[in-house]
Amino acid sequence: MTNTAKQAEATGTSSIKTYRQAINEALFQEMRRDPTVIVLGEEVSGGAGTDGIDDAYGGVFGVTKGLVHEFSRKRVIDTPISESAIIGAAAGAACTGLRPVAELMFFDFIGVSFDQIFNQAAKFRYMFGGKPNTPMVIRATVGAGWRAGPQHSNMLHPVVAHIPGLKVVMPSNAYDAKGLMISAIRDDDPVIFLEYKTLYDSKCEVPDDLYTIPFGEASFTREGSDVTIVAISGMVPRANAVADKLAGEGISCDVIDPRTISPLDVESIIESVEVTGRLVIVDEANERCSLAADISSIVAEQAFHALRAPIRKVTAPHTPVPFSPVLEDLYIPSPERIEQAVRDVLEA
Amino acid sequence: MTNTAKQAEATGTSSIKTYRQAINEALFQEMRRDPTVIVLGEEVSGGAGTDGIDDAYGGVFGVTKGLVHEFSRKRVIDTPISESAIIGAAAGAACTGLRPVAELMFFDFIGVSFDQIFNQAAKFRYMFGGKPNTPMVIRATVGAGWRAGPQHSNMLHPVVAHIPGLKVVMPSNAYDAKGLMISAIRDDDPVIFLEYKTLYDSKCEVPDDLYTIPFGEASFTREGSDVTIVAISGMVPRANAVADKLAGEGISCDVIDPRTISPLDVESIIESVEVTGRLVIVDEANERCSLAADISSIVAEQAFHALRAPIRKVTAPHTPVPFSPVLEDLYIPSPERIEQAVRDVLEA
Amino acid sequence: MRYTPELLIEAYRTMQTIRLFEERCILEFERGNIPGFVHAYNGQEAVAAGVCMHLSDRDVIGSTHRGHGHCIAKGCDVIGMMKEIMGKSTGLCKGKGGSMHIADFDKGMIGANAIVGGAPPLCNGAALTAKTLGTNHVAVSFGGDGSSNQGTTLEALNMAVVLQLPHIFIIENNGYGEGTGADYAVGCESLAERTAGFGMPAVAIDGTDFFAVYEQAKEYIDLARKGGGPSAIEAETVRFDGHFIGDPQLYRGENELDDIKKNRDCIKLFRNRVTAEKWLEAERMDEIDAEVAALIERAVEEGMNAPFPEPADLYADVYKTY
Amino acid sequence: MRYTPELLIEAYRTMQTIRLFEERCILEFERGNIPGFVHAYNGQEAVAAGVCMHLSDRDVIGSTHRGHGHCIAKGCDVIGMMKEIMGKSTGLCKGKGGSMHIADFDKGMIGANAIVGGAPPLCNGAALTAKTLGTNHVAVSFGGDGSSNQGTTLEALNMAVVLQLPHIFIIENNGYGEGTGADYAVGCESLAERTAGFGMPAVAIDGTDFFAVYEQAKEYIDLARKGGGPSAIEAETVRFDGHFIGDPQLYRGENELDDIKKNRDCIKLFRNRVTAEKWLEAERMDEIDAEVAALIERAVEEGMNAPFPEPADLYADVYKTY
Ligand SMILES: Cc1ncc(C[n+]2csc(CCOP(=O)(O)OP(=O)(O)O)c2C)c(N)n1
Ligand SMILES: Cc1ncc(C[n+]2csc(CCOP(=O)(O)OP(=O)(O)O)c2C)c(N)n1
Ligand SMILES: [Mg+2]
Ligand SMILES: [Mg+2]
Repeated sequence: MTNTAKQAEATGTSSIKTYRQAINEALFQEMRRDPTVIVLGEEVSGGAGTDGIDDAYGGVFGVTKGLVHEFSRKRVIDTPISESAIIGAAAGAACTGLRPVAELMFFDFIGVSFDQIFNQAAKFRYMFGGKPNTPMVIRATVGAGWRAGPQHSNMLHPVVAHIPGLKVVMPSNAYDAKGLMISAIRDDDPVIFLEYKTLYDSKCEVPDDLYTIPFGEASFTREGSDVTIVAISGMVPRANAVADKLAGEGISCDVIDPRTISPLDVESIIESVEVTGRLVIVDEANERCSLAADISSIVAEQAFHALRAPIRKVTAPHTPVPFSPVLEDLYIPSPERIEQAVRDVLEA
Repeated sequence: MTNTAKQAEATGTSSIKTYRQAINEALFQEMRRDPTVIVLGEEVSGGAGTDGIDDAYGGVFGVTKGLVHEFSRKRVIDTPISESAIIGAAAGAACTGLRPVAELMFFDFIGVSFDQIFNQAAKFRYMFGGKPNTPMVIRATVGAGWRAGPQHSNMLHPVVAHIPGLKVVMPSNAYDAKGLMISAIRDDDPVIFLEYKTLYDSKCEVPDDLYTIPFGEASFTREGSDVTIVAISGMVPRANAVADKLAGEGISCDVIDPRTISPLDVESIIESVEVTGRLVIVDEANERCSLAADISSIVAEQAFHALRAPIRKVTAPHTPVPFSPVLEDLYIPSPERIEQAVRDVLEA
Repeated sequence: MRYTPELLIEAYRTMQTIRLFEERCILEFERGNIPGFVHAYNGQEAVAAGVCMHLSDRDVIGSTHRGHGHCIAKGCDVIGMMKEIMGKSTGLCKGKGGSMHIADFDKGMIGANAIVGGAPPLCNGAALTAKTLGTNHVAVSFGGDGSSNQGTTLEALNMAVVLQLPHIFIIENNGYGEGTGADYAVGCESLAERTAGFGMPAVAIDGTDFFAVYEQAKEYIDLARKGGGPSAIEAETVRFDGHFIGDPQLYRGENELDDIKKNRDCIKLFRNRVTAEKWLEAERMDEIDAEVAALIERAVEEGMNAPFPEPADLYADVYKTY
Repeated sequence: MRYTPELLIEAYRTMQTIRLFEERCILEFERGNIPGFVHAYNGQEAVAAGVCMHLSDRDVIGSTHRGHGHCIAKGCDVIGMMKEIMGKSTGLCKGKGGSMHIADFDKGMIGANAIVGGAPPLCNGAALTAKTLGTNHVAVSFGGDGSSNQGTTLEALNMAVVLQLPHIFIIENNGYGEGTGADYAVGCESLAERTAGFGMPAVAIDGTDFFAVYEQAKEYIDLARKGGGPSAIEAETVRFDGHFIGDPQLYRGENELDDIKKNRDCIKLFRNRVTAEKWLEAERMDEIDAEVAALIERAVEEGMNAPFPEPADLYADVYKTY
């Protein structure tokens, strides 16, 4: 379904908002609506136990700014630097009656909290025979481009998309971010909500009211019939730019943003490939055992006879994220590499 | 290269050994050869601080049995239940002069040690400009079939194969286990060495001497020309059994055991598929963002024109590992499912 | 403290149910009726019983790989437990969890946990629910001496203090983590003191003495209900069986098992005390023994007769919706 | 203790190098010459200097996101550091690491660490190397008040005691983890006491007093060299800049920064003491200031002129062989 179609669903006023503001607004509105929603993590307010002001950060990227003033420290909880304890607290609270939104700050910090994510929260429903709901959201920022170096710039979404029991949401614009966050909070399973760092200031028209975007429904951000491009998170704007450029040459692309990668809207991708016969997948994660590989393998299995050229993946190389800006810029799939891949599949 | 070819390399005597014994022998022989090799982990000896005997366990699967008697507690180090500290100690020791073999017991415990694996050890060489070697091995057991329930039965190798800087080794038989362990210990990068639980008692002829098996060289455990089967770890014996059965019907299969999944011997797989045009991948890991998807996507890209049928993946479903034996047996790819997949690709 | 006969009978019944349940698990395991990997709680009954008697179904506990005793003390149905441990579809977790993953949310039992140190962070969460919703419920996490060295446990201690959560940490020090002595793996002299260092009340007690456990647990649970925050009890206790059923226990000293079974059997000690004090008659306890034995017998029988899951169950309950 | 002029000059030079290096980083960051995410160490110089003066290149340190001071004190080349921080190919890590990931293995500096609590487990490993090979080298990990609540740090403390590793844990308590007060995030009264609870000697000292740091570090490092095992120092100190360069520091109290800069400047305090005691002349220190300023100037100049990595470097050094 296109964004235009989705936007029609939301009634009432709207205005231009950043990705950051959209998520912030979703949190405000859901916390107002439902008193069991809480926010916890490091610096979600900031300033606890200091002589300065409350809300000194409002999240290190400012996404939770202002919440503490309306909802107090009872529901906006700064924590020690103890990620296992943060995720564990969220999971334990979720299965006993709250709807916590836990912030992991940088998703790279799953390293010190992964057990509570994949072995605990993700498995509760299954291993306990279907009884508990675990309605929790883990928010974290992903991606390179911020010159934050090897330990703060990874994507890592393939790691969590691999895990049964988790849902994984990766909005690429402010509109989707708000609707998906509201869905995530209302979902009864653990949801990993990944925010792409360099999108925080990107803007678009966002309804002022509450609205939800269902999981597992891709959005077609461009429509065309020559090539299908599936792009993830921060790669969507890049894919759109390439599609727009190629449109000038008469090459028309479907650009598909899955929006949630678990569940994944396989149907939309297959439908598109049935028409175009050509697929390029753009994802910033490292290439091995990746989401790009996953989508490629699904399409190659389910749309085998429609494929007119080998599928091309445009991903990060099999290297850590380098610090030096010149290398970091090469690490992230560039518009040039995406364009080349599109041309390759057209020529093959 | 086939096992027969490799075996020719080792000279001297050999005898029938179990997978467990083969790894144990590799540890003994390498520790004798190189005084910087140490073993650490929970219960690698067992009995520390008790009134009973040393070596009370020798590893919970008995793989490190006897080492403490020859090498003493100085080099065979029982630790507290602190997996981050275990892996961290191994990584810190590795980059300062030792060659530690750390046992993580069940690979499911990466959840409480993942940062030290993926964000520390794996990245040292790259982020520190190529200077340090980090020659460490992390041993752990993987796989279902042991009725150990949802938190002790996962594979999880796709998670580490995704990470640049790690090497991932998954032997499927005693011969490979010994040679690969020796290579792993001598390797100057962090190596994840994954032992398949229900293979510990499997046996074959294993040289008594030291020998190495290079990383990134697949083994063809069966040779044929109709279908290529790539099988991982504990799935290799199952794939072999299916190949043997089908041979009776005149269907001949290449069965490829990559032995190391990072690096991966892409060349051997492609070569085989160029001949057979048909590929079945058998891996017990969950299906999403998996190694099976990875191999499928690589082959679909590099051997596109050779493929005569859609690639079939035979994996675990997108569920945790259930405890109940009847369900667990359905969870693991069965010979029946493998056989069906082979027939499917032949018919497509 | 005054102990009513009702309370004593309840305590005795709980402990004896755990004891006979575990002894029977060992037998059924040896007979091949229980698959997998089972860690028996016998020897430690006074801890689970003494703590959980203060808790309602709305209070929450989180447990360990050695969780049967905590489940029984918290009121889980022993027949449902036995079915679960046998992998049957009518088990408490539909056979999906097994011995190391029994939970019963209706009883406030949010899970055994096969990951050492898994429960303390989760119980902080349950305590956070109680605090946020303004109930006076509490959370109790059980963990062993071995688990006390796991980073997740240690983080959870500090977090509980910082957020002043109604969470009581029970450290069952049975002297071993698998085959490693607590004296070796715990670097400090006293786990209670190390825990107190995090900024919460913490004491060590004799965990084989039901009355010591009961009284200390009451004090700390009451404190937590009144908003007094977290606390910890190190209960010094003994494990009668191996780390897992089938463990050859080579790490035990000579006569160690005989000695602890003779001198540190919490149920014997309980019987001695209540008969010496004339609080209960031996006959009354013998009656309970018979009732419990019958219950366990029925659990095994129903367990054996219960159906295994259907193939389609493999795919059920991964998500609520997907 | 007797302090030779040579030692005092070395101490002063180290501290002043760190101070001017950080002040210049702040400037170059604002000018856009340093990309990313930089955490300045100014204010805490006495800790790095007082500890590292006891260490040789064969002793190992592990550091934090706020690592420049530790690097300089351990002898890393400041020009190589500045190039690294600017992302240049001739930087200490070829521009791959940046400010949060500087290492120099030849100097025994095994890495800044952008993961809070990353270093303590690693330094256990370095200490294990020393112990296993029977050298008398030691390992020192630096960590902040915030990092003391991370499970990895807490696990490492216990492991160090259990294995009796020559590892000195330095806890730099600058009162903040990002914008959260240590008084809030650390649940106990005293980090030194909490740490001592793990079974190692641990004390709190004034971390703005070079001499207090130097003397306490000497005691514990000597102890470790002699096989006395691990220990910990909580150094109470102050951070002069924000959590990161550019931080608006809204969590600071009124006049807080003025106050600490006036009264708790470790370099001022050092100068005051050594001139009052007549151990060094002010002129000698002024000379050093000039030398250091020239060095920093040169570092920036060379840094600016150094080349960026080549595209092919992206793929280099992931593995030794693959
Ligand atoms: C994270 C993790 N590490 C290791 C194990 C393996 N393991 C299971 S129980 C156990 C010992 C636990 O000791 P303790 O906490 O004292 O509990 P006890 O068995 O004595 O009840 C170990 C090491 C595990 N399950 N999880
Ligand atoms: C595991 C992890 N969690 C959170 C962060 C984000 N972070 C970076 S520095 C910091 C504060 C650290 O405080 P402290 O240890 O006191 O060191 P200081 O900054 O005061 O030097 C935080 C929360 C991180 N880098 N790693
Ligand atoms: Mg124990
Ligand atoms: Mg600090």
